[in-house]
Amino acid sequence: AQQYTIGITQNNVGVDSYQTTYEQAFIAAAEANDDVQVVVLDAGGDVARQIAQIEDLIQQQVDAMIIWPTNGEAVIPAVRKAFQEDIPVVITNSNIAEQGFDFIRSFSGPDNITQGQRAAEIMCDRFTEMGIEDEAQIVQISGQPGYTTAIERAQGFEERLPEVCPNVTLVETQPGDWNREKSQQVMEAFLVKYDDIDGVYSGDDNMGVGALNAARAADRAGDIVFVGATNFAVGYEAMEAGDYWGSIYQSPVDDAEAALQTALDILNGEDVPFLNYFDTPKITQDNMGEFTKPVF
Amino acid sequence: MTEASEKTPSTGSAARGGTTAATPAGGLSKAGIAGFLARQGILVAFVLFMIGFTLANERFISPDNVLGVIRSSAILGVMALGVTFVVISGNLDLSVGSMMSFSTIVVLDLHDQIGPGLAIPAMFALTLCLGAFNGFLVGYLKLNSLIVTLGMLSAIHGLTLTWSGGKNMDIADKAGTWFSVFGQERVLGIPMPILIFLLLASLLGIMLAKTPFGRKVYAVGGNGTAATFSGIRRARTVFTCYLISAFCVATAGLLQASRSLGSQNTVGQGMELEVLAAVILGGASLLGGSGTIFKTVIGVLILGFIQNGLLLVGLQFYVQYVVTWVIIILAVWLDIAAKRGRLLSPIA
Amino acid sequence: MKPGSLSTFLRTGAIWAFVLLELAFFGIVGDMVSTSNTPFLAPDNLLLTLKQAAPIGIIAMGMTLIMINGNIDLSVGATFALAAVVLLDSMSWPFMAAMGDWAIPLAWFFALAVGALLGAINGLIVWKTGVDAFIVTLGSMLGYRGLVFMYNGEQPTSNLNWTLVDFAEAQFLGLHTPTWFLLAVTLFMWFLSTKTVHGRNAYAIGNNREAAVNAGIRVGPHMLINFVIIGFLAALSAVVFYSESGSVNPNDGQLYELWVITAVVLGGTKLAGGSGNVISTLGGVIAIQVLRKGLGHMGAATETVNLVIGLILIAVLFLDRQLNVKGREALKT
Amino acid sequence: MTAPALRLENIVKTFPGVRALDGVSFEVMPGEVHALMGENGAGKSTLMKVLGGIYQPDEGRIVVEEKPVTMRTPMEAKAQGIVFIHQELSLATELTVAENIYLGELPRRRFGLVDWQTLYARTDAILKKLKVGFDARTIVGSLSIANQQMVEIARALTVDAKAVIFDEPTASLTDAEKSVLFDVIADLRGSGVGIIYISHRMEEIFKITDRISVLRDGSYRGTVNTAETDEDAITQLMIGRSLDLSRNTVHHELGDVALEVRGLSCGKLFQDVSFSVRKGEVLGFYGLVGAGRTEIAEALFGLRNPSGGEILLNGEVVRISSPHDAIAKGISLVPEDRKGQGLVLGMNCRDNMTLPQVDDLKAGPFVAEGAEVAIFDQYRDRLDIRTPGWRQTVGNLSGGNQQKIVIGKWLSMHPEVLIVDEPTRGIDVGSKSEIHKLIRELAAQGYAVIVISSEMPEVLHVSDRIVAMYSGRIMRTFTSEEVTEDNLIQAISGIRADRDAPVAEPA
Ligand SMILES: Nc1ncnc2c1ncn2[C@@H]1O[C@H](COP(=O)(O)OP(=O)(O)OP(=O)(O)O)[C@@H](O)[C@H]1O
Ligand SMILES: Nc1ncnc2c1ncn2[C@@H]1O[C@H](COP(=O)(O)OP(=O)(O)OP(=O)(O)O)[C@@H](O)[C@H]1O
Ligand SMILES: [Mg+2]
Ligand SMILES: [Mg+2]
Repeated sequence: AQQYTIGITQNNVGVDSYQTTYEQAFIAAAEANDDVQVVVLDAGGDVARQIAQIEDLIQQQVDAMIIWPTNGEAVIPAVRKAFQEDIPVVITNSNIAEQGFDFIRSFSGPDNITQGQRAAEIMCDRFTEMGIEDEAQIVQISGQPGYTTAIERAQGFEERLPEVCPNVTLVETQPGDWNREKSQQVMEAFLVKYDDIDGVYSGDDNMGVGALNAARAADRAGDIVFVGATNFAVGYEAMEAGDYWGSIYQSPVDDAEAALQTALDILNGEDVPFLNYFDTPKITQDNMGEFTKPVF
Repeated sequence: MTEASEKTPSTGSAARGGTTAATPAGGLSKAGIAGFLARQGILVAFVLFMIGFTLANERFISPDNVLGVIRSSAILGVMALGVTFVVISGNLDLSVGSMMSFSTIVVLDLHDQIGPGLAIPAMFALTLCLGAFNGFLVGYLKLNSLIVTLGMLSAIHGLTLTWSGGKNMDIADKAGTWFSVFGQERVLGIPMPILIFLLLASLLGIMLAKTPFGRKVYAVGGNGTAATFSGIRRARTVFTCYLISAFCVATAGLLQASRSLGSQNTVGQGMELEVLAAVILGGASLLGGSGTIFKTVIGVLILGFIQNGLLLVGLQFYVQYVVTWVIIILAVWLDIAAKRGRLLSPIA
Repeated sequence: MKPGSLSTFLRTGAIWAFVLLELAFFGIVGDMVSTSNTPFLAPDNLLLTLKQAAPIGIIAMGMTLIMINGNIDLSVGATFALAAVVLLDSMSWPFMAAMGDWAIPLAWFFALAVGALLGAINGLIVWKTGVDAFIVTLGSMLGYRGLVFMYNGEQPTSNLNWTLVDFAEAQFLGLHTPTWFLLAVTLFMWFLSTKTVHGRNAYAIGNNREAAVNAGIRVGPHMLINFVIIGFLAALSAVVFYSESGSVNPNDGQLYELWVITAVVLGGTKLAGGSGNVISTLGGVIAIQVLRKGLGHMGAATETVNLVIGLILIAVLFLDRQLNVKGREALKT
Repeated sequence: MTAPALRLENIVKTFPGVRALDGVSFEVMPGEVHALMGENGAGKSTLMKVLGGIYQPDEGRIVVEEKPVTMRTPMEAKAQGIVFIHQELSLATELTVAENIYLGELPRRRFGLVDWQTLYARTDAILKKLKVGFDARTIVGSLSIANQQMVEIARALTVDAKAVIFDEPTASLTDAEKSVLFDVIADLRGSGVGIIYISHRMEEIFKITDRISVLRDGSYRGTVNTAETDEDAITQLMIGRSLDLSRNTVHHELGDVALEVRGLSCGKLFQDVSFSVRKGEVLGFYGLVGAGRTEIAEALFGLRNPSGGEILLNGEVVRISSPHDAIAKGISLVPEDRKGQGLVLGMNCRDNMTLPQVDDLKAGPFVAEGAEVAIFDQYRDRLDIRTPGWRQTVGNLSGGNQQKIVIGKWLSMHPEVLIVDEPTRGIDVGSKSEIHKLIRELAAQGYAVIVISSEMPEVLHVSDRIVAMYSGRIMRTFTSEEVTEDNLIQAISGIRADRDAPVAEPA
C-alpha cells in the first residue's frame, strides 16, 4: 500500500493521564500499521503554539492532519490553510466551532453533549432510586473554562437535567479546570456554603475524585451522589469502593485509534461520517463489572 | 520603623552622649499611629477583612470554615515559609511550584514501589537535591536568582513529566496505607496539615528571628558585600536558604500527596506566584533584608480567606484575582508610604 | 580594538552565534532524526519561524526597554489577553458590526488603546506609589487576568472575520504580516532606544537612578512612557495574532511573561537595568523559536523542550558571567 | 558693591525627627570661592541639595541675582544657572562620558532625537580644558575612580553657570588631578561665577577659597575671610574646641612580630610586597589612590587570591581563603567603603556591631541578645557613638557615627591584627581626632594596627612606621624619625632618588 505521513497536534500532553494515554495509544497504533508514519506534536495548551504546529505540518506537506484543538474557534483559520493546501483535517476529541466545519473532513471523538445528557440521567436515576428526586440539590464542577469539551458537557447536563428531574436544583457551578486539586478546593467551599448537597456533577472523574476527597474530609461523602465523566482509573476505584456513583466510560485508546483510522479512511478514499462519534456508555456501580478498569 | 521617628535632631552636641529621643512634641502620637500602621498594617487589613466577610456571610467565621480555610492554605503556607527565607536573603524562588509537583509525583510513585517509610525520605532527598542545585547556582555561582529559578521552573516541570511519563500518579491501595495521616488525620480535632504548618512556622520563625543563622540571612539580604566583609559565608547562607525552601516544598508535596493520595502533573503549577504574593503581602521586601515568618503567615491567611470569602458571598473565582491585585498594591504601598512619611513617591 | 570591546562583542554577538549553531544543529542532526521529509533549513520553514516568533517578539521589544529602564513587567500576558478580548468583542458591537470591514481599524484602535491604558496604569502606580515594578506588575498580572475573565465570564471571545484573517495571513516579499510587524517594531524600538533622548534617558535611569534624578531627568514620566509602550506592544502583539486566529480563551497569554523575559535575557539584557539592546533581543526571540521548533522537528516531547529551555537559560547566564568575570584577581565577595 | 550671585535666606529643612537646617542664611558673590565647612551631619550636603532643587526647603527663600526663585527640580536649578557636583559619584557607568556630562540635558534635534555631533563636539571641548586622557565616547565604567570624578567635575563646565557647587570633589583625586581641578575653579572664578566649595581638608580650603562659612548642627555659625583666619579658629567655630594635629612621637613597647608579609603579589594589582607589623605598632600605608593599598588589605583579609608570596601570622605561614577564615585567624579589616562594605544599613546598630561574632554569642541555639547589648553599650561608650539606642537603624546615623560603628564592630572582636582602610574618609575633624586617638590607644593595648590613608597628616599623626606605595609596589618604608613630607611625596610619586618625573596613574 501507499505510505502516508500523518501529523497530529495534541492539546496538552502530560496535563492528565487521558491525554498521555491517548498519545501513547496513537503512536502504538501508528507503529502497528506499516502504511503510516506520524509526526506527533503537542501544543502544551497554548493556542499560538498549536497554530504554529498546524503551519509546520502544512509546510512539511503531511498527507493528513489530526488536530486536538486547544480552542475550538481559534484554530479555524489555520485549519482553512490546510484545507486550501488540500490537506484533509480530522478533528479529534473536542470539536471545533461550526464555522470551521467547511474546512475539515471529519470529527472523530466522543459526543460530549450526549455525555452530559447521560450524566444527568445517571444522576436523576440515582435520585429516583433514593427517593429524593423532588428535593435534591446539586452542584457542578466544570472543566477548563473556554474548552469545548467542558462547555458541551455542561451544556448537555444542564439541558437534560430539567427534562428528567425537573425538581432537582443545580445551585452552583464553578470551574475545576480539569484539575483535581482545584476541584477539591472548590468543593471545600461548596461544603461550607451549602448544608445540603445531594449530588456533584464533575466534568471528569479526575475532578470528581477531588470533590470526593473534600467531602470525605468533611465527613459528608456518604450523603452525596458523585457523577462524573471520562472514567479515570481513580474514578473506577472509587466506584469499586462504593464512594463514587457513576460516570461515562470513555477510552483514550478508542479515541486515538478512531482518530487515526478516520484519517486513514479518508486518505484511502473511503466515506467517513462527518461526525464520527465513538460510543461512550454510562458506567455506574451497578454495571461496572461489564467494563475493564481504565488504564489511565 | 519607629526608630526613624525617635531620631535625634542632629548628631551634634544636643545629643552628645545622650540616648534619649528628642522627638518634637505633638508629633509623637501621629508618628505612633503611622508607625503602628506601618508595622502592623497588614494585621489591621486582615482584621478588617475578617469583619467584612463575617458581616456578609455568617458562615465565614464558623469554626469549620476557618479550619477548612487554614487547612487548604496550609500547603501554600508551608511553601511560603521557605520562600520567605529566600526572599529575605535577597533572592527569589520561582521554582517552588514546579518543585512541589515534582515532590508530590515522586512520593506517590515511590509509595507503591518502596513503601511510604522509604518513599518519604527518598522524596525529601531528591527535592533537597533540586534545592541544592538552585542554591549552588545562586549562592556559589552568584547567578541571578530570578532567571535561575525561572529556568528551573521549566526544567523541573520537564523532569516531573519525564518521571511520571505524563500520567496521573495514584496510590493503588488507598484504604490500606498509613500515608494518609499527614493530609487527612486530625489531632485534638485539628487537621494535621494545620498542625504541621503551624509547627513548621514556629520552628522556622524562631530560627529566623533568634538564631545566628537567621541573623546572617538578614545581613546577607540587607547588604551581601558587608556580610562577606563581616566573615559571613554568603554563598553558604544563600545555599541554606534554598535548602530550607526545598525542605518546605517537600513538606508541602507530602501534605498534598497525603491529602489526595493521587495527583496530576499540574499540581502546584503557578503556585510560585501565589506564594510570592503571600510573602510580599506579609511585607517582605524583594530587595532582601526584611520580612518575618509571622507576617508571611498572615499574608498566607489573607489570601486564603479572601478566596474563601469571595466564594462564600457568591462571587466568581476570578474576582479574587482583582481583589488580590488591589490588596497587594495597597499593602505594599502603605507599608513604604509609612516608612518614607509621605503617601506619594518623591520620584519626579 | 579598545579594551572591553571584545567582551562587548561577545555579549551582543553571542546570541546570533547561538542562533547559527542551533540552525546548523537542527539542519544536520535534526534532519537525520526527523521523520519529516522537508529539511529544517527549508526557506519556507525559516520564514515561518520568523512569523511564529512575532507574538512573543513584539512584546519582547517592549520588555527590553522596560528592563533597560530598570523595571520589569509581569503583566504582559494578561494585557495581551485583555487587548485580544477587546479586539474581538468590539467587532461584534452593534454600531461596529454595522460598519462592515471599516470596523477593523477601529477595533484595532480600541485594542491598542486598551493596551496602552493598562500599561499606563502600571506605569502610574510605579511612578506615584514608588512600589517596585516587580510587585506592581505581579499584582496587575492577576488583576488584568481577572478583568479578562470578568469581561466575558469564562467563555472564549470570538469573532472570525475573514477579511482580517486574510490580511493577517498575507505575505509580502515572502514575509508574513506578523513578521513585518515584528521587524517594524524592532526597527522602531532600536531607533527609540539608541537615537532619542527618551531612549538614552531610559538607559541612564536603569543604570543609575539616583544619578538620573540628580541630573534632573524626570524619572517618573520616562517610566510611565515605557510602560505605555510595552502595554501598547502587548496589545499590538494581540492584534497581530488574534486578527488571524479570531478567538481568545480567557487563559491565553499565560506564561507569556516568562517566555518574553527568557528571550530578553538570552539577548543579554541585564535585569539590573542600564544595558541591553533590542537587536540582541530579536536574536533571543529567534533563538527560542528555533529551539522549540527544532526540538519539535526532532520529535522531542514537551518535557524535553521544557528541560532543555530551562537548562539553556541557566547555561547562558553562567556563560555570560564567565565572560564578564574579571579573572582570578577579582574581589571575592 | 555688586549683588551676590546667590543668597539663601533663613532656610529651614526638617526630615522626620531631624532638623537638618535651622534657619541658615548664606551668600556667595560672583567670582568668589566660598568654602562651606562643618562637622559630619552639620547639614552641608542638605543645604546644597536645597540649592540644587533636590530638596524643597520648609521655610526660607533662595535669591539668584536679586530675584527670588523656587526650584522644584534639579532641572529648574540648572535653568537658574546653579550646577551641582555631587559628593557621591553620580554617574551612569554604562553610558559614555559625553552622555554623562550632559545627563538630563542631551542636545536635541527634531522629534526628540539626540544631536550626537553637537554632544561630542561640546564634550571634547570640555575634556580638553580638563586635560584628561579619555574622550567623549569612552564608557564611564571603564574609567578609574579618579577619572570618573573628573567626569563629574566636567559637568560644571557645561552651562553658563552663575554658581557651581563642589561637594567634597577631591576625596578620590590624585594631586595632579587636584591641581587641574583648582585651575578649573580659578578659571570659573575669573569669569565671575560664584563657587561653593565643601571639603574637610583644611589645606585645600586655605589654598583656594576666599571666604569660609561654618555650619554646626544645622545652624549658621558665621563667615570669615580666609586670609584673616587660621585652622584653629575654624576648628573652634566648627566643633567648639581646638585639636592637636601634631605628629606621632610617642612610641609604645613593641611586642613580637604579629604579621609578616613576604613577596606578596596579586596579578597587576600589586607585586612583591613585603613588610611586617609588631604587636603594639601602628604601620601606616601611604600612597596615591590606586596605588594598591586597599588590594593588599583585601588580600590579607582573604578577599583576593594572591598570585605569589606568603603571609605569616605569629611566625607561621598561613593561607587565608576568605574573610571568615581571616577573622578566625585574628585579622580584622575596617573597609574603605563603609556603606557598601562595612554596614548593613537597614539593620540596627547592635546587630551590625556584633555581626562578625554572631556565631560565638550563643545561648543554646539562640543568639545571646543580652550579651550583644552589653557589647554594644561598651563600645558606644568607649567610642562615644551618638545614637538614641541600639535599636536605631544604622542608615539613619551620620557618617562619622556610622564609621564608629564599623570600628566598634572590629574592635569588639579583639583582633590580633587590625587593618583600617581610610578610617576617616569624609569624617569631620572632631571625629577624626577621636579616631586617631583610638588607633593610638589600640596599639598601646598591644594590637598590631595597619592604617591605610590617603591623607598625609593622618599617616604622619598615627603611624610608628610608614610604608610608601606607588603603582602596586612598596617604594620605601620609613620610621617616624626619618620621614618628612618631602621624601614621602617623592616615594609615593614613584621617584627614586635619581629617577625622572613620575609616571601618571597606572592603567
Ligand atoms: N533624607 C534624609 N532623611 C533623614 N535625615 C537626613 C536625610 N538627609 C540628611 N539627613 C540628616 O540631616 C543631617 C545633615 O546631613 P548632611 O548630609 O547635610 O550632612 P553634611 O554636613 O553634608 O555631612 P558630611 O560631612 O558627613 O557630608 C544629618 O543628621 C543627616 O543624618
Ligand atoms: N572602575 C571601578 N569601578 C568601581 N569600583 C572601582 C573601580 N576602580 C576602583 N574601584 C574601587 O574603588 C576603590 C578605590 O580604588 P582605587 O583603585 O582608586 O584605589 P586602590 O587600588 O583601592 O588603592 P588605594 O587604596 O591605594 O587607593 C577600591 O575599593 C576599588 O576596588
Ligand atoms: Mg555631605
Ligand atoms: Mg583604597
